[in-house]
Amino acid sequence: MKLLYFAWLRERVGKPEENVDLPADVATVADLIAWLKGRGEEFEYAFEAPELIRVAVDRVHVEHDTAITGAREIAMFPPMTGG
Amino acid sequence: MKLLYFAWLRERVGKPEENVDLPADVATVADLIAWLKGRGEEFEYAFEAPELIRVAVDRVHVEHDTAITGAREIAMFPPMTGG
Amino acid sequence: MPATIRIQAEPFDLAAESEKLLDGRADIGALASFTGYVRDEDGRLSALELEHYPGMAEDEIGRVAAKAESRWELLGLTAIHRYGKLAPGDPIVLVIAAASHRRAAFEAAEYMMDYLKTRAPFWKKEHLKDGTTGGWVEAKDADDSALLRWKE
Amino acid sequence: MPATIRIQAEPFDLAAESEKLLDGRADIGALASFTGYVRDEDGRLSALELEHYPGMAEDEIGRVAAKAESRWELLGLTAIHRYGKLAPGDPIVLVIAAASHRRAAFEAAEYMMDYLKTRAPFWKKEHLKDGTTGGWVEAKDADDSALLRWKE
Repeated sequence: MKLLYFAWLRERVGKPEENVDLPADVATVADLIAWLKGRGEEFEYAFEAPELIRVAVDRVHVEHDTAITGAREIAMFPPMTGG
Repeated sequence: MKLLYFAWLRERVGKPEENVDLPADVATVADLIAWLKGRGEEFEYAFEAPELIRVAVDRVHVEHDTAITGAREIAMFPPMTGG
Repeated sequence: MPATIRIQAEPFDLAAESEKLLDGRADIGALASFTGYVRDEDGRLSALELEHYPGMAEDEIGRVAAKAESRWELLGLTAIHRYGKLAPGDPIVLVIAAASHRRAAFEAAEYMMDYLKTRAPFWKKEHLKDGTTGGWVEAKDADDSALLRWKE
Repeated sequence: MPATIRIQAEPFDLAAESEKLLDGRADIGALASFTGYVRDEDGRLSALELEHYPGMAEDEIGRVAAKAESRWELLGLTAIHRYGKLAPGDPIVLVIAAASHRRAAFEAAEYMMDYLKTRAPFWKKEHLKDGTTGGWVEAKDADDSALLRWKE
């Protein structure tokens, strides 16, 4: 599964994207964030406030309780500040 | 005193402007309209529905109960349709 | 900055008027504009004739602009209204409002248009394609009720 | 008519984009536009860097545009958002809405901007004149609450 990070989340994680193999019990966005937090200091720092993190599954905004089964691309980022 | 007429009021009255000497008892816009109605058929027709007539005294919108004493220019017209 | 108010027969240039307001400034974050055009009324209309009260039109739009400027923190305001005989598709009226933030710019532009419609001394006469005069455009209740939004 | 949505590094041209929407039509009576610019933040800012999610930005703005088109009777809709490093005074975003009447044009343009601010995947990083990075611009509560206006 392809993961993308943007803005300060990208800076904290230290890379714009990566491919990961998720454990079978990672079923929702919230599960994914919890799993990512256990992958090292930079991830712990990046995801220290999960409620701030916005998520898009296959380029569509979703909530943290959304299932990610079958997703190809999951993007994580801070609240948008466009316009 | 200078009177100006616009749009269909001008067409009905048959002229864009005129100078008039008002009787002393014509004190308000409503008095003026009542006096004008007595000046002939075209004026009776033009002012047949006084509530439709908008009035500006010296280029400022006023209500029908506004005093016209000392006015130099009184313009009468239908509701505006600019923009 | 004083508002720019013009009553003219000639067309106006949205880009040029916007540039005049911006003028290299970097405190303007938002520019809202409105342009009104002559509609052909499903093909019926050949021309729209705009009559105005030359002595008063600019004054009255200036009064409306002053109210907008006292109500919102504007960094620029332009209102241009044309008169004369216009063809379908021709621009009639332009309003541009500049501000730091978008809400003030949008609201001021909409306020200007709502008041222009009902307070500026302009009247529209329709000329139809069949050669007849379609008569004077009647004021719309919707335009009067649009003003309610701005009453405090 | 499908909405025009573009994500680009280059500047945009308000006059040219307006002309494209008008395209000689005489059913359009109202064109509302909004342009957002980089503010210099009282002289502190040297540049604003706009990061975006290339795969999603156009899709998401397209979804917002589709909602606007289903809500108002529009005769044209354009939204252009820039990315990259922009200087104070540079234009960032353009929205144009065309309709028969002014209310639909104004509301659709304002709706587009409110949703662009909070839904389009763009992030702003400040670069300051003193050579430091001012950090990422934080999302504003005011932008979230602006959306309440559009809830039915």
